[in-house]
Amino acid sequence: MIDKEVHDAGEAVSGIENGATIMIGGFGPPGQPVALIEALLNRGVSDLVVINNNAGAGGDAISRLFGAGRVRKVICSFPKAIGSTVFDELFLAGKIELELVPQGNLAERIRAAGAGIGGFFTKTGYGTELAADKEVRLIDGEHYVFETPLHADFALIRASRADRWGNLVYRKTARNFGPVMAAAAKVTIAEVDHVVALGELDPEIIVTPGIYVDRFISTGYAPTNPKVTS
Amino acid sequence: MIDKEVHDAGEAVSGIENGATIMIGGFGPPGQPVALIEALLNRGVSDLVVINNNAGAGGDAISRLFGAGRVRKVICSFPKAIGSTVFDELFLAGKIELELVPQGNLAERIRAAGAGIGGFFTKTGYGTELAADKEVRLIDGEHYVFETPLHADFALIRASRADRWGNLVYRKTARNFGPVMAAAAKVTIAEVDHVVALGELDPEIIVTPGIYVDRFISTGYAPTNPKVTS
Amino acid sequence: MRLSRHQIAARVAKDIPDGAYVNLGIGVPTLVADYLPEDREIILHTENGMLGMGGAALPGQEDADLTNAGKVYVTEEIGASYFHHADSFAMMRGGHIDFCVMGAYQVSARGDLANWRTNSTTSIPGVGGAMDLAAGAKHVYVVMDLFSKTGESKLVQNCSYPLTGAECVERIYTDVAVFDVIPAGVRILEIFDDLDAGQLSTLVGFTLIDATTSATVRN
Amino acid sequence: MRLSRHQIAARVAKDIPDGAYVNLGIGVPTLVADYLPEDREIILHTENGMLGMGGAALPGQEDADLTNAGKVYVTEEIGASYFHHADSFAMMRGGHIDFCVMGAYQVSARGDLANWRTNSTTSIPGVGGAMDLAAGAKHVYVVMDLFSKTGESKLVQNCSYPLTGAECVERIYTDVAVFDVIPAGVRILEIFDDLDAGQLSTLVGFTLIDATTSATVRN
Repeated sequence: MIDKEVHDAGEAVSGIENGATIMIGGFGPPGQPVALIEALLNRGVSDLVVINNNAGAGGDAISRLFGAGRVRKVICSFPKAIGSTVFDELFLAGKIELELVPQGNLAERIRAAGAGIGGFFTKTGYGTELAADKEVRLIDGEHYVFETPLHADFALIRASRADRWGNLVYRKTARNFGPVMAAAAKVTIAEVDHVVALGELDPEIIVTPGIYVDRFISTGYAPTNPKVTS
Repeated sequence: MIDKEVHDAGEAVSGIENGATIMIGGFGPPGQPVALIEALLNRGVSDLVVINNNAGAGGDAISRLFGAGRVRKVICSFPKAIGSTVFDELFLAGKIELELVPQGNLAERIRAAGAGIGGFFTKTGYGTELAADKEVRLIDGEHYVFETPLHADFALIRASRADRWGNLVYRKTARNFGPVMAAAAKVTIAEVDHVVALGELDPEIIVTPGIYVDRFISTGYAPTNPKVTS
Repeated sequence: MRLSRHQIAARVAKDIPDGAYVNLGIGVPTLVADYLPEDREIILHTENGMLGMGGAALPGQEDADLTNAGKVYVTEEIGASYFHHADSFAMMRGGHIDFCVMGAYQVSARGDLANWRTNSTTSIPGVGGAMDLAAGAKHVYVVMDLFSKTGESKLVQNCSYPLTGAECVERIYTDVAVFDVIPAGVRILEIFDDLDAGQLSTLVGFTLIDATTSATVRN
Repeated sequence: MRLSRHQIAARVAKDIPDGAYVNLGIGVPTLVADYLPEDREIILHTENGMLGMGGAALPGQEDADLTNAGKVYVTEEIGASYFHHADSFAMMRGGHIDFCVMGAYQVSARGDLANWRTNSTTSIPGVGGAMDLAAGAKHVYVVMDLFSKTGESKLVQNCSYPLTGAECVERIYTDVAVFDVIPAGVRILEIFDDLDAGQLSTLVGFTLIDATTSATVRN
């Protein structure tokens, strides 16, 4: 029998070692797996490469990973955040590497990794410094830049509900990077608000099929008002 | 006010001219927009390029397009069908062109067109005659083949329900090529069983957002037993 | 008279047609939503995975899982849909968004856009979805003050700041005038301030094409 | 004794572990579903957009919108999910399907697979999803009769038919024996017929590595 639920966040993040490349879901707070990030912090591993759109955003769980010196490199589209200085200080002191990626390239490169694509040509970034030194190609009269897939050892994502097969549904804009990250990592670990009985999720509405989920925890917790989550 | 529903299939396919490249949804019968194909047949246009996974399958609406001599070229993964000879005879007589594409490359090339991708590298087909003369590249020790996006002038697809914005949901395996074709064509025309009031489709379950749908017809008809559709 | 930020937003809103799919950037572009004509149905896209985005959520009614690209809590319109990030950016990059409206540090006479970083060595670079919109939207509209705080024109012959996209901007709405970028150069569509085309060209620093007409409404 | 089609399918089924995600091809591979052990939860994928596919629909209970890759009306298991074609093939091509089981015209000693067309000039070529599975599944298993109707071995040193994929097959289940393709060559895991490894090598036409053991169950 398949049952991908594990008991706690510590067990969920077991196996993550120093030097791992970790995708973390979320666009700002929505979709951010806070309990899993806390568990990762408690696990004490370091030299991590973190892939997250807003890595560095103010005072949240991810920035505590930075503050604790656990992160060697960040791959993201927007590390700036009002009210945050942790990332800025580390970056300006040369203590953290930054690979800045246009957000669509970030999403598409993650999707490519999950889909078995070896690389693709995109118009985004052509003629800018973020495409400097990248292969370019003229296709049907337009300029394209070659981008490579972004793989990870682990993906930590947050969804709304799961069943024991690991089928996931999300809520509103918290869906964001979860579905593509789940497919791009060797091991995908989800944090959900609730676990439901197998069959309770309509097969037509499942966003992430369980094939992409290795294990998950259920927090029993459904944020509907931001005051609750902060 | 946005209302993308049109009155009949003839109006829906207006604007399709000789020489058009047309994607047609469906994996066999599920997802095949029969009323739109019939209207296309009645419209009398010819010299068409048809992109459809099973183009040629026995005795259905698409094969009648072939039989009527309307199709110059077919791009598909599987034209063979038990009980069908229309395509076979035309093909063996050299009266129809065939571009045979592995099914995953077909789906991914259509997806690439809708997503603004200029081309991509895939492992599928490497070392086979379907990749002969194609660009190959060694990426991380594995061989990949370069594939290009597949665009179309029109997409004819079938869904289950639509609202007046053109938001679509599908039923079961009839979803197949509809969502990617809708995004890859200049003009997308859908055939749905039922139109529902705006807001009746849960925003979490919409598969094809209306941005990809130019117009649709409602047949008022819901097949649940194959005897009804044949 | 120069336009206020709200007046610029209102001026942009007049040009968005019924049925359009629109992505509004952070800042003044977001204000455009407040001025969209009531009799038009215009569908807003937010890059973090939604079509049919509504206005800001009322205090106390925020949903923690529903924000816009600026991380502001928003609402959903009837007819809305959600999708994941790769699908959202496929929509932007595949040419499906009719209009995007973005702020800018500089726009060049060829329509080059610079809006993601200055040349400061102590600022943290962040690009977000700006390059995807610049490359992918059908019509890229910019809103900005025409002059910087130190009086330099932000409409320039060549951008001195790093580019977001090359030759992508179609129209520029400013507090002073509205411009179109066309193959022949930059064309003035409307002037709000008490200037003529020649004076405006002098202030901007290169020759602008005058397409203002007497019919032009001067707000 | 050589195995029947059903016995080959049953033999494959024994090797599919609990929790596996499996794609079964058309023909004998489809029969594997009937023999999966009751105490294992195995999730079937069908390329036309479904995980958790159930068995064939009963007569009169077919759903026109629910077929497998062979266009046979099927059912859905509790826990099933649907997705579109690009997502379905991303699942196959991205290395997420644990096992695929396909038929074959020929398999070479290096694991090259030929199963999409013969060299006939009058047949209509069709490839479907075979090349995607060959390139993308974690474990590619083949089921076939070891010999053609004219007695030629379908396990060959080099395929004479056009390839579906190069060096992709891991295991071959036949009516006569089960083989693994390993770097050193082709290894016999089990022999069902009354032959020893040497005799089997002679029939196949090249030297096979003997890994059969006395513990091997001969059905």
